[in-house]
Amino acid sequence: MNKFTIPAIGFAALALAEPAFAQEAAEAAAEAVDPASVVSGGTAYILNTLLFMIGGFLVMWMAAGFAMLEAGLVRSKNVSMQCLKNIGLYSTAGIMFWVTGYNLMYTDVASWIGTFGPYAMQGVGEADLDTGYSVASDWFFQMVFCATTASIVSGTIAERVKIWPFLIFVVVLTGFIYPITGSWEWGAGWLDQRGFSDFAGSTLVHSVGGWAALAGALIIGPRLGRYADGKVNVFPGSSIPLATLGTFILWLGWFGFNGASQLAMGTITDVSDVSKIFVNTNMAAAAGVVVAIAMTQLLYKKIDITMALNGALAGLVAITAEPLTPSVPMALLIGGIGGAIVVFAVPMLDKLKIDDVVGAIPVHLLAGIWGTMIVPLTNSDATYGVQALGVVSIGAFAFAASAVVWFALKLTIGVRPTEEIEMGGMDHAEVGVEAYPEFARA
Amino acid sequence: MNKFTIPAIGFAALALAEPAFAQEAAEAAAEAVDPASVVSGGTAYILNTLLFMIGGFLVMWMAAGFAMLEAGLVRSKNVSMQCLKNIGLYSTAGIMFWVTGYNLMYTDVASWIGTFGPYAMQGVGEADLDTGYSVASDWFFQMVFCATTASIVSGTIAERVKIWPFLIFVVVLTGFIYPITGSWEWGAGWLDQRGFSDFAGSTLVHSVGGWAALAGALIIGPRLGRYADGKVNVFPGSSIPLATLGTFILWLGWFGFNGASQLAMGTITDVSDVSKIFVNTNMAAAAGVVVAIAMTQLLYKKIDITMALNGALAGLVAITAEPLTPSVPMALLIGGIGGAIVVFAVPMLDKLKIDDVVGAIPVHLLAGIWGTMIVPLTNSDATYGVQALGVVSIGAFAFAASAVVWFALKLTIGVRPTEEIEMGGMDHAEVGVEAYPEFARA
Amino acid sequence: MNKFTIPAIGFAALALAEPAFAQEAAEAAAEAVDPASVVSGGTAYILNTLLFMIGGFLVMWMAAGFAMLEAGLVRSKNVSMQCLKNIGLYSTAGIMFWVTGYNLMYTDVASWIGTFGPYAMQGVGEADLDTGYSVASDWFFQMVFCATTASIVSGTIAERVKIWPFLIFVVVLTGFIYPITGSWEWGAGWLDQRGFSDFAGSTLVHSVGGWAALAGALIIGPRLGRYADGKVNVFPGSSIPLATLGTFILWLGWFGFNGASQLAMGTITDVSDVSKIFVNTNMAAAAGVVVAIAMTQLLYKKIDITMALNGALAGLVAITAEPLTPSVPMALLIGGIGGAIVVFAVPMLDKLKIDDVVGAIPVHLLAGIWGTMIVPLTNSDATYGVQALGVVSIGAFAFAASAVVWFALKLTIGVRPTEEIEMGGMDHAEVGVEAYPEFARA
Amino acid sequence: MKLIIAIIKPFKLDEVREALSEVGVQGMTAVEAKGFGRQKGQTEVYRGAEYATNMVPKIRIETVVSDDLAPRVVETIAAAANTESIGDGKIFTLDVGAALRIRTGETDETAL
Amino acid sequence: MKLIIAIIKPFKLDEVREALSEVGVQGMTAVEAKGFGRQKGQTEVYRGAEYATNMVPKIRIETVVSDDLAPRVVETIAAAANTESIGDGKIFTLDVGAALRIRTGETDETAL
Amino acid sequence: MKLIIAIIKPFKLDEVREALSEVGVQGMTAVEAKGFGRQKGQTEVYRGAEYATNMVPKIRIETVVSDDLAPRVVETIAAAANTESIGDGKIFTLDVGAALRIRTGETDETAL
Ligand SMILES: Nc1ncnc2c1ncn2[C@@H]1O[C@H](COP(=O)(O)OP(=O)(O)O)[C@@H](O)[C@H]1O
Ligand SMILES: Nc1ncnc2c1ncn2[C@@H]1O[C@H](COP(=O)(O)OP(=O)(O)O)[C@@H](O)[C@H]1O
Ligand SMILES: Nc1ncnc2c1ncn2[C@@H]1O[C@H](COP(=O)(O)OP(=O)(O)O)[C@@H](O)[C@H]1O
Repeated sequence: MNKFTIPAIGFAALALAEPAFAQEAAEAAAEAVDPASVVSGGTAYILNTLLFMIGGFLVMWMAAGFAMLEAGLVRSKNVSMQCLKNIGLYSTAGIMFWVTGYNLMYTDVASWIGTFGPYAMQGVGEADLDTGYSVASDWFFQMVFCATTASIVSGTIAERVKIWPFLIFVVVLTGFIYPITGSWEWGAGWLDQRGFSDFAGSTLVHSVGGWAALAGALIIGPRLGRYADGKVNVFPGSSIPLATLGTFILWLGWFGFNGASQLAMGTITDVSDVSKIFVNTNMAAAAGVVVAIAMTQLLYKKIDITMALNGALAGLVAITAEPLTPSVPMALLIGGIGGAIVVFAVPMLDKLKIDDVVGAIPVHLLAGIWGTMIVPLTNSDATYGVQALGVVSIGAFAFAASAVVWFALKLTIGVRPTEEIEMGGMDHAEVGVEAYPEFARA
Repeated sequence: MNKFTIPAIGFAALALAEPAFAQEAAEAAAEAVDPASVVSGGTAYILNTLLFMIGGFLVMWMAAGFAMLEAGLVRSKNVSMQCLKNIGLYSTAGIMFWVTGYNLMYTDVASWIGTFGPYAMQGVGEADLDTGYSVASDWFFQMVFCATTASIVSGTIAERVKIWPFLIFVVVLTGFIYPITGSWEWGAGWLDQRGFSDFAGSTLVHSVGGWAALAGALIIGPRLGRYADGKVNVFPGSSIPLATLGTFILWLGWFGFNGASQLAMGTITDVSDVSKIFVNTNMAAAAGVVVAIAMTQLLYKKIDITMALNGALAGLVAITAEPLTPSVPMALLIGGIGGAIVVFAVPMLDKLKIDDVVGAIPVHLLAGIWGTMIVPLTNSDATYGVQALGVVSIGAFAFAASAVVWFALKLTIGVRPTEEIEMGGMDHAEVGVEAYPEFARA
Repeated sequence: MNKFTIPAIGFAALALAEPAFAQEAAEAAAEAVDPASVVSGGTAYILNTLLFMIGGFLVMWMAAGFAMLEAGLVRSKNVSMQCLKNIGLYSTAGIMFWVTGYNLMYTDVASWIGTFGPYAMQGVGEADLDTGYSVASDWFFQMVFCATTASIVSGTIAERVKIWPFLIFVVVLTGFIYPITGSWEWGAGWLDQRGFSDFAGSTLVHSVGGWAALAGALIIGPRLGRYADGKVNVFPGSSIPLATLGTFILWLGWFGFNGASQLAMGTITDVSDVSKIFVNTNMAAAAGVVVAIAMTQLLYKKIDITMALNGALAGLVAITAEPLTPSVPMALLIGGIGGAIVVFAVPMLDKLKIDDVVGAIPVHLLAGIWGTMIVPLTNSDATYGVQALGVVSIGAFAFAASAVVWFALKLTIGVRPTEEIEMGGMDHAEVGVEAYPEFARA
Repeated sequence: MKLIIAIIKPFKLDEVREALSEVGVQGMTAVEAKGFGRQKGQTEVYRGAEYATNMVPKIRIETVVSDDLAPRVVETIAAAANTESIGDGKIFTLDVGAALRIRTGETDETAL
Repeated sequence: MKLIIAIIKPFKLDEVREALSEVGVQGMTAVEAKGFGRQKGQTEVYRGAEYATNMVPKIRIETVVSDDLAPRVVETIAAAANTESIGDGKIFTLDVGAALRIRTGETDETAL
Repeated sequence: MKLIIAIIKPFKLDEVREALSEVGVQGMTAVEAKGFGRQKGQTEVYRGAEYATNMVPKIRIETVVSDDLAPRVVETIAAAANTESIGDGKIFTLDVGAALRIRTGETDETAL
């Protein structure tokens, strides 16, 4: 032990003493690998990589969270389909992010787009010391973020989209749309150069998913009979405990989502900041729940559990743009307002006849915008102007690109099943396997 | 940062080379002063913090475990409510532990209580080197323990308590009752000074939750018709697979609960002890299951899965007071007797007309007492007398304080819904959302 | 790499630069603990142990995955029983692996078997520096692998085996059969000396479980009415969302299963390889899903979600024999063919009147053989001949030994319930607790 | 013989069943049902949207009894199922031409 | 009084219920059912094995009405439930001897 | 026409359905039910407390057939549903006044 040379970590520690933003990771880590201290560099490399791996498997787990949340909120005649879409989209996203996604997003990004082609994964025993972490671990971590974006879409447009057009949309979203907007910021593209700040992706991940979902909802239209003869017809979800389980899974996964977005834990400062991010993330979610509970009680005299679940997620999405700099009261405020957004926006969407089965638009799009716009309140490196620029530019591209794809699908292979099939449920027509074959429907 | 005196942590490394008990953590880390090495100190700091974060998210996950276990063991007409209570209590606990909990439990504890007021969370890039870990990670880890205590209560008094009185109780439990008794031991208060030993909280967490649940069960009374005309009426749980899932989630979370209670992994000794804790924790749970299976077979000629699930949890609670020092056979014994306690205590409670919906009193209170009292068998630092003192004093306070709150709620806003509402189910009356709206009831 | 100065790490890095097999861990790690660098040695020890603990709890979580997958794929009248079997087998495996398993598999393995008797777990504060990791963490990690083998069996022979014969079989499988075949390879026995290569256990874990399941299926026979009057009668699973959840849990756990089988993360090389393993593991599963989706669409015009779920697992099993050396395209190929195997093999088994309730034989046995046989394609250290030798020798022993046990059980206490009990469901007869007592069956 | 169909509130099933056994009814069959009548179901709010649950959960029981027992049975059900609140339900009586016990082949009254 | 039993397609329940209210039917009871008739159910494939779902989900509704209202009711249901596609279902009419409203003790027509 | 109501053991449904098709029954409707009769249900233990499951799961099938076919149908069901063990169930026959096929408007015998 005593053989050990002091400067190394102290130095690395200082090097990362300021919050590291995605695009800074490379440089930051590079500094960390101070030639003066290979060992500490080695340890830092290992710990940074470990952070990506732990964060990565936690975010991967969120795919199960979306699956359960959605399986619980759709009607039982579409539950098998929803499960199929979720495991299908996660698989598709993983492949597409390798085929084109990662390079478009991160490799030699020329201001607004990276390089085309599959990612050359590291070989056995290879380690790129300049990065300060294993590139494979980074790839894995970025891939699960990409998959999250696709998961968001499946919920909004559930119960009325055929499997193939859905999967094709996922191919384009995860292989092109998400990586392109991602490159603008995390790929160190033009938005990053303007100083846009989105720590873990309120805009880059959640809003992009939300915009894609909104475009889909508008172009595909509501479920049959949802807004029949002027009134909103309610289609209650088939299993509240599954929806609750899904929400808890997502909450758990979010510690990886936000925490590992610190991108390094090889210094005292970094690991301390990751801890702080855990706290703020949890606080924002808690506030989202409490606000949603209080508001539904006041507005409707009953507490709608599905709103409380959405409230947790809205709080999480809201804090995602900046989970590090807020104090605890600020985190509560940011998350709480996220919860309020859900309670107001869900019925509002119904008024607009936008049929969002699981509330993904309020949760991911609206709370994502809120979270991104409020960053400057706690992080002086960000400005409202640039935040707005990011929200608008990314939103415009994500929405437009998604709309084009949905339209193309609508005009070609068609997106919706026949009315009869939709009435009978997609499980029957496309999966051939009922979700609960033995249970009588009341 | 600049105050960073190298010596500090390296010594912590050595200081923590002996098994660290909860209450010792502070001093241990404090003593830490070896003019030897920073880097190992830095690495130790990172690893200790990482342990808290991993342990923390695993214990957070237990909130989902309680939610699923309880959702599976209540009748379907109360499942949405149970889900709501569980996400509500976890959120409330997180906020209250910041508002008052942490400081009452850990800050300048004057023998039986700490300081009043919100906890000042660490700022960006801040790191308190004297502790040897990030205080935010410690706060997070302690918070999820606090939430666990509240989760225990919701199960026992399920199906007959309105949402608001329940949440108010949770506010008091997590903001005051749990932190106060906690301060006596983990806050280095009077019990700790007497040498009480409760490694991960068989008494401080599980029994306290169990006492609060028992007070509630007695004051609130059983569910309508549960003990009608002299005989015990059975209300079978609505979903065994959900109850099973919840139990597996809790089992998984317990590796964080007990393992990370080692409070350090920055030395070879600490990490080795954490590993040993994993093994003993798993062994105790396994023994609890096997004993419950064998006993229900012998007593009832059938194997009641719900008893097997409770058996696993009882084994886990029993080993929690001392998961490190027992040998494997001892761990099996401690956990196995935990399982036996459940099989005997569950029907006993029915005889006493104490209606414990999920068996939380046998599992958390009784097995918690058993685990605490048996510590001296494997840990010579503990004495039966002091263990008894701790069990009794903490039990007395937790029970009395809880009883006061339940009474106050009963006399003011009232705790139970009307008979008609209870018959019809809380989901209908207070949540407004059925858990399984589409499924016919047989 | 070679630029890498500090001897200690560099040395370890090289030592583990090639895929590490169980038996090599000791030496490898020993080298890692180069006296020239206590610190890096200490840190490496901690990180290696941490890898085992994280991997261990992730694989433990797979027990819940199997429980949910199976609970979802059996009929509701047997769901409680399936839950009971799964928590019972995990508990039994944990105890038996201590009683005899670990020593038979790893202690002084004399070519084809180790030493008999319980494992002497490390004491408090003990650490064996020669291994380079805490032996308790290794024990825990190996134990959950053993339990996985038993989980595989429960699925195939579900709905028609009494609880006690099943648990007795698990005792023999986890206490003797699995450890003995395991000793041949991971215990550094004769197969290892021949150069057999099975990184994380496609053969040692999955095929062995599959062989045990096949022996059971053949000797026990199909469920009543499954193949009545010449045609295959379909018994759809009771809950697709539970089956989906189970699959996602298994997928998550597999990162621990394959990743931690690198057995070390104390060097830059090791941790980088673990990252690469994460990527390949995910890719193989994704390919398995996509292939199963495409094939069922083509063959049956509908996409059978249960095949997609099996496809994911088959992809995971296939890559398990060698998750490190394949390039991404190779991982996709290996996993994709795994998915194809499932789609073809499931109906094939029906033709052979082999009743495999959850598809464990195609997934674990056949995909396991495929994965093992294809290792030489990406890993030049392996040869097709020796791979075949391993597959056949281990298969022969596992199948024969399992068959003997099943026969013995059949002739003594009997394995199946009466026809009437089987018709009425095992929950009723042996558990006494219905899984969904409130829900009407359609 | 008469077929007596009664629609009752779900939580009344046990009481009705016990009451019927006491007056000597040998068997009955119950089915989960939903109904509407005077009692119209309530309006709920789900995710901010109001909706009416038009039909209320009920249990539909039917029992075939001998002509002479029929009146007693109707009274008994009426007494046991009555909560004096809306939605208590209805009892209908129909003629049954023949009855058969599958197990034994016994017919009519002896089959009940 | 007549007992009118109708087997209809599940998604037609609301329309039928509303139509019945309009013609003055005071109450009805619905039950989840499965049936077969001309419409035979389809063959599905589960894990590679074909199987026929012989019975199709239906809703069975019953309502007791006065003799004079009965024809209207039958027409109304027939009109509301008709989709001109196979599986639309059947309507059966039976005589009812007596009716009783549990809550009030009112009998026959007044009980409906 | 006759309405034939049969309460049978759940696992006998398929056999009964096939048997009925063979004797020319064109359609039938089945409902999930619970019943009690001679077969009383068993006592279970849940978490250490004994309880009686008073009612046993059954399937209630009904089919309307022409008067002349009715006896065959009753025999057929009785034969197919018989397990010679308690709980096999009952078959009841009632008169049907009218029948209508919703899709076509065909009535009575032609509607079956
Ligand atoms: N004419 C009817 N035909 C069939 N079922 C009816 C009829 N009227 C009422 N019911 C059933 O009886 C239940 C209770 O009737 P309702 O009128 O609501 O209460 P009450 O009988 O106390 O006035 C209804 O929900 C419905 O299931
Ligand atoms: N004779 C019958 N007795 C009882 N129910 C019948 C009878 N015939 C048909 N049904 C019910 O009506 C439903 C529709 O009948 P079906 O013959 O399939 O369509 P359609 O009436 O349009 O020809 C069947 O699924 C069954 O539930
Ligand atoms: N009088 C009755 N009215 C209506 N249903 C009856 C009657 N008697 C029996 N059942 C139904 O038939 C089922 C079987 O009758 P049970 O007496 O148990 O067997 P068994 O007919 O072999 O004596 C009962 O569970 C119940 O559903």
